[in-house]
Amino acid sequence: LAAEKKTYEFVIITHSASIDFWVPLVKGAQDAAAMINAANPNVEITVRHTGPRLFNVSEQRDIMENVIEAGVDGIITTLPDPTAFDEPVAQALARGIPVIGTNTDAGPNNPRLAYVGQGQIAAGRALGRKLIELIGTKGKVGIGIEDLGHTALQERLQGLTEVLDETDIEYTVLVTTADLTQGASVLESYLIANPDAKAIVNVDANTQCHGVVLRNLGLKGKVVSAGFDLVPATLQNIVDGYTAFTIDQNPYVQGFYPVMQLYLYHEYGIAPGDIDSGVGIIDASNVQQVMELAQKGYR
Amino acid sequence: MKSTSEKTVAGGPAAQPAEIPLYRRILQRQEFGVFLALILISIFFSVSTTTFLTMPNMLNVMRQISINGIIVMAMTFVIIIKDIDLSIGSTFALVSMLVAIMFNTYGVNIWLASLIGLILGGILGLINGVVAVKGQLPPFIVTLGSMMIYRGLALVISGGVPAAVRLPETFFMFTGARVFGRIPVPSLWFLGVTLIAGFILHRTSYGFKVYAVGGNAEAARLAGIDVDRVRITNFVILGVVSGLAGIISMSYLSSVTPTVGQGIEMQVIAATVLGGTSMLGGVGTILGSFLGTLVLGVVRNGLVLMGTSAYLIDLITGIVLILAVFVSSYAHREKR
Amino acid sequence: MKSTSEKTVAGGPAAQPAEIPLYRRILQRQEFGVFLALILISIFFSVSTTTFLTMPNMLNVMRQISINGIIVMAMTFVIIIKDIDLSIGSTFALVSMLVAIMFNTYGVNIWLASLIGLILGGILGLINGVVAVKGQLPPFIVTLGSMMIYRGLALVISGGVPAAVRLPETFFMFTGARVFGRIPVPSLWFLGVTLIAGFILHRTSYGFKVYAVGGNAEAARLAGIDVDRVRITNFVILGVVSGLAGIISMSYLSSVTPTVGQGIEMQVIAATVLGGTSMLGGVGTILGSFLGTLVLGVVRNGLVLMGTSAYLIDLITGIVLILAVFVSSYAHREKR
Amino acid sequence: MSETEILRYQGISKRFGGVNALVDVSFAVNRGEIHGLVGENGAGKSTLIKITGGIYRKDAGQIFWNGSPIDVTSPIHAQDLGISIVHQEIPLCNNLTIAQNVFMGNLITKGVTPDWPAMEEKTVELFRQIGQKVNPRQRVGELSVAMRQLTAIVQALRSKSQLIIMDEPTAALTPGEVETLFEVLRKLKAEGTTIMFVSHILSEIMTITDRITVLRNGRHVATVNTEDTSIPEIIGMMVGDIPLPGHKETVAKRDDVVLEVKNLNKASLGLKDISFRLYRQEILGVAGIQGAGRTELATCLFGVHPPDSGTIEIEGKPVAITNPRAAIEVGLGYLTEDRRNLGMFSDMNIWQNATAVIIDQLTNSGVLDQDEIEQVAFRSVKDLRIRTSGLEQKIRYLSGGNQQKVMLARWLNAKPKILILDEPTRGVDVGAKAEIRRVIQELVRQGISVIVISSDLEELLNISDRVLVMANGRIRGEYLAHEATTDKVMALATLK
Ligand SMILES: Nc1ncnc2c1ncn2[C@@H]1O[C@H](COP(=O)(O)OP(=O)(O)OP(=O)(O)O)[C@@H](O)[C@H]1O
Ligand SMILES: Nc1ncnc2c1ncn2[C@@H]1O[C@H](COP(=O)(O)OP(=O)(O)OP(=O)(O)O)[C@@H](O)[C@H]1O
Ligand SMILES: [Mg+2]
Ligand SMILES: [Mg+2]
Repeated sequence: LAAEKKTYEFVIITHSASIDFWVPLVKGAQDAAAMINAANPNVEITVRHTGPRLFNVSEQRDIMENVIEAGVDGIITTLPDPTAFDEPVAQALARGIPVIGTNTDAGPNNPRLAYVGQGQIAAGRALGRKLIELIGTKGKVGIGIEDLGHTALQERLQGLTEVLDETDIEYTVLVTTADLTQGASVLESYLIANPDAKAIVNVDANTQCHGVVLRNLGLKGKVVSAGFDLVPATLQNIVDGYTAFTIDQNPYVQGFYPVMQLYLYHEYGIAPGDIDSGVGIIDASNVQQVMELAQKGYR
Repeated sequence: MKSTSEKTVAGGPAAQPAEIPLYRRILQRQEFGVFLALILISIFFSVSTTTFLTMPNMLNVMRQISINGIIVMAMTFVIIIKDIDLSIGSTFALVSMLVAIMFNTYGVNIWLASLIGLILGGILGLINGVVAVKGQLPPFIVTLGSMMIYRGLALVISGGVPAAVRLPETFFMFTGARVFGRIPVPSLWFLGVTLIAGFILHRTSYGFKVYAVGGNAEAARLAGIDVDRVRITNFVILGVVSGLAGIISMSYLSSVTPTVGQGIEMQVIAATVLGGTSMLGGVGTILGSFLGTLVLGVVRNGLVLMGTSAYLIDLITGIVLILAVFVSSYAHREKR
Repeated sequence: MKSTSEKTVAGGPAAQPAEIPLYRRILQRQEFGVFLALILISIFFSVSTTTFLTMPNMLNVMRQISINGIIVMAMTFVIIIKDIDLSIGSTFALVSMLVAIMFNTYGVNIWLASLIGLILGGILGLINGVVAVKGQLPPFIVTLGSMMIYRGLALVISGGVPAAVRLPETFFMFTGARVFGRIPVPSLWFLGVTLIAGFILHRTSYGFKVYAVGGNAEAARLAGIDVDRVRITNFVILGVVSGLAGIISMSYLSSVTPTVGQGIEMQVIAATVLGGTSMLGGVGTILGSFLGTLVLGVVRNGLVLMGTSAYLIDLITGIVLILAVFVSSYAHREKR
Repeated sequence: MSETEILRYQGISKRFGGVNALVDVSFAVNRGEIHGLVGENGAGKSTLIKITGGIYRKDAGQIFWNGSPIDVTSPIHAQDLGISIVHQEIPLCNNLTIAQNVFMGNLITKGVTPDWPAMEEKTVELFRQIGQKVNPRQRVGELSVAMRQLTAIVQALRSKSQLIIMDEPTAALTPGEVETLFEVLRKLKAEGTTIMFVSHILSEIMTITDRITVLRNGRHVATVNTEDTSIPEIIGMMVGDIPLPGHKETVAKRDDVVLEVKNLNKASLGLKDISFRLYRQEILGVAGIQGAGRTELATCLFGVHPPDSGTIEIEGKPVAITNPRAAIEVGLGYLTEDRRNLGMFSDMNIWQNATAVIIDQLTNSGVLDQDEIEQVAFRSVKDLRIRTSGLEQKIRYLSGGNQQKVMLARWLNAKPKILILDEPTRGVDVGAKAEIRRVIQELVRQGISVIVISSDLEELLNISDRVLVMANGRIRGEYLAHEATTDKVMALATLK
């Protein structure tokens, strides 16, 4: 006689649910659930994704509380504030709901069981080192950031500038906003004002507007473009030779492992542990392969 | 003009309402519509989820709406008078950032820091008011500008980095904690501010002047009301209250980011207008604003409880918002 | 109707100086203030940077303001009539997303897809208009709701994923490219839309009705003007134009994200109001809106050229915005 | 400076752009007198009053208040000095009740809380003094123009000022109300209050005032004792020549019914069982006291508030009029009595206001035909002698009477088959009244039929071929004009 099926409902909470970045993360989580469901006929895991549409700590906390109130079996959440999520995470754990941090981690006092993701500062450093390989240790660089004060982006910026500060590179931080049109305008203005600039970089998905900027100003091949995240336009820019490389933190992994960990925690009481999702660098050498995977939702 | 007879009857002031039965008085109230919308939405969520109508969830809702709700109360005054303030989210951030820095970095006593924060909120509101009113400039543009300025200041003083704040226990008790069987203190603040706002708007000469200026500023001026002063005072109150909300939020979250409060102006204005306050001036009540805040809070809460997809939440919220304002204004439409 | 002066004597003895000199006519124009602000800001940037006053930069500024500028023109109509539309950014996103998907996924001819996109824009505007006008609901709330709904739809149809769009060369030529010595095509669209809008607002009976309804809707109704129809038409025009801006932006950027155009409503409204259009209705010109758009664009461009710290840009933009509206309205202040 | 003078104007001048509204005006108002201020439309009366009230600043000159020079800086300042003003434009808060408006600047409070019952009681009492019963809790937005005017008057009476200035307070009132108002003014005078009074109805001026000041083109012409002068003499000082009352001849075709209304009812407006006919080229007067429902009848016919039941036939064909546009299409026109709220586009200029109804006809496929518009507007300005600095002048900068003429021009330009004029001569000066009368007769000769609603009963009887009398939302009877007298009409109008 087959035992009664155990059903688990896991919820992913991200801090800006409407952006495309989370697509592979959610896919990773769902794939993990499907694999487990297939492998173990006694369990049925469902995963869903929620969160504030735009970055908003207090709204994300409200949502987390609501999810806890709804009585789910596990929470996978980004923690984009050093302390704001300490209380609700503790509250969830007290209610027997395991919580795994993903993508963006909170301060050291947060009681989440584990964190799966990239160190943002490390990722920023990686961008900086790769950039120096391409442009040397002198010259001007424009750095775009969508939103000042956004924890993860601010940390990437910190890592990047730490590396650049060790060189003679002069950099300018530019706020591009999340709107592509405006982002392109700002970078264009920067390049016009600094015709000797060697590179433009973005610490976020706005990297995708670099192609337009360089094409527009006829600077293809003269100014290096680099940045973060895998979005179709950025990959296309790498293929077309506008953008040199982009850094990826393997969001698929950031969704996949937490689901596995929650499953193992529930079924076998195995305590989750931190996992580094790595720093993936995508450039002309591997872009084709990545594009194929991105098509399928893995990257 | 319902009937000519009603108009010409010399109404002894108390004579009229006494004859109208209670249920009709409720039906005729301007807030009935938004109340109806609230009831309908609540019934829907009670049926479609098991958790909506539980005490812990209700308390959660009250907590979640309290930060915005506190600001809604003061925004009601500002909108009745036909002004607008887009800078509230930035005031919220700047005040809480400043309090956090005073407390964290300079070791200022948290009560004193909070008091300074409230005064700062008032000054930020005063600047809005004086520039818009005395400069005779459109408040929309002025406060859009100050929204950027105040936010910029919050970024500058914080260096773009969030501040974690571990507050003394007593202060936390009075601002961020839960008391008596898990009642969240922020919701008590919200109720308190609501009652005070209701008293000021509906029971004092100041509230009367707000309605008069909102109805016809020129007439109010000719009748001897200091129009500029009332408008500026409104902005100051809104600034103080936004700062208060910021401090409570800081206490509750134990942290401040320089981006905190971004976009709340739209939610606050939406709640106010949904509650029946007209952007054309002269019309609105605190009870309506309270109910409008509740409607928005319940929708947000209920949709998450139902497990609605993140992509659909906004879509559905939008639909519900329009339906709610429809029910709300249709129930109180004058028939001719 | 330039020279009515000779014929005014009929009114009686209050005859005016027959010929007003040109420079006084310019000084008296409502747009003089914002023009002055533009000149002052431009002089400042010309002096403080070497790159501001160069042809490539000027062309860039024109390109950068063109997307918002196109929408500003239609927003002017909507604000003159005392309405507001917050959903333009979402319409922008939904239309361009739909066109991209039709073209990318379903292989629809890009011209046909764009036409369908414009029609969709019109329909989205029509929905706003009908719900707000026929439902007698506040446009602020209705379009706040539809802003969420349309954005939600853009998210749903895209699955949250951006689309890279490689457009056929001819289409790109007409929308995103640069022609004749690097003049960006979007800026030609902007100029074209400006001229058409100016013609409609200032030279046709439709424009006349917009002013009449904005000035006094009740009087307009009594004068036989179909108030509802004019208001709804305004929303439809704004929807079409927002869609057009979305398509041009898509073509220019070769990509669409579901989040594109977020927040442009504030910039568009700011440019309109800065240009002298009053949110109290009945007042505003296309020339003013054009200049208002330029002011905002020049400020954004110039601050980056100056290498202003990112932390200060918003702060300074806010200050400049307030100063600009001050200069703009002070230069044209009625003296009592 | 004499002890008897409460207020003295010395060399007051005021310019608006190119217009000299006041030039070197000097005269004095004596304590305890009722001082009439007269002059053509645009002569500068309201401007002088607004300067006194601190709304406008004078360009030159000096005002002496109780012998000392003052500079009134704001309405609050004026109030503090003891000057209260009933303005021509009746500024009230439509969202508030009558009592709230009356006590607006000066609430009676208990602690911080306004004492509404006390204020409502006082409001009822104040209205009783001017012979009106009111519900003090009624919102002002729901009131007729006449009731709004009375509210503004009560607001001024409340404050027990030394000087009360009234800018055309009677323009919206019916004769009975005017009479009660005058009784109140006489009583105030007996108590020592000084009153300055503006009116275009010179018989009122002759009845109520002690002295009269005449302004002309912004200049002071004379200040005379009322008993030493006469209406023709005042007119002479105002306009220079005395307009002849136009000779009236009836051209009405009594066998040709243009408009027939049968059993019309509209509960929400209080209209009950209205039936009447209008003949081609007839001038049909509608008389009644304030609140009789005349304006309601007009708005109902014009589709502003379509009737509940009853039929309307135009030239024998039944028509369904559901909105004003439909009314205009079947050949109706309606000049509102409430030009400020329902008539003017304040921020638009003369030509725009004068052509609003026919704007679609003044285009070439949608594009405005500026030449033709200019011609039409120019003709209006000339025919009605509208005093303006140009067709591009914003209407809100015209004097009250000239605004009224532009409103009239709008409907004359529309050339409807049937024109309903609600208080067409409200606020216009003697000369212009005659002019408007002439224009109406001219229209009728051209084949148009006219319904005139006017509270100036004498004028109504003079101008009309036939008069309907309304009371309480019903038609109580009708007279041919030559059979009617003021007394007969009033008897019907006040029938219970
Ligand atoms: N704010 C203003 N701007 C420009 N011109 C004005 C303004 N106010 C009044 N005027 C002009 O000043 C002149 C005097 O106007 P005023 O209103 O004082 O006349 P009035 O004697 O009260 O006329 P009426 O009997 O029609 O009310 C008119 O020519 C008018 O057009
Ligand atoms: N519900 C309402 N809201 C606003 N205004 C109203 C309303 N009902 C009627 N009015 C206005 O009130 C006026 C009618 O008032 P009233 O009952 O005194 O009519 P009337 O007999 O024409 O008065 P009069 O004899 O003084 O002209 C009109 O101007 C009409 O537009
Ligand atoms: Mg006047
Ligand atoms: Mg009337």
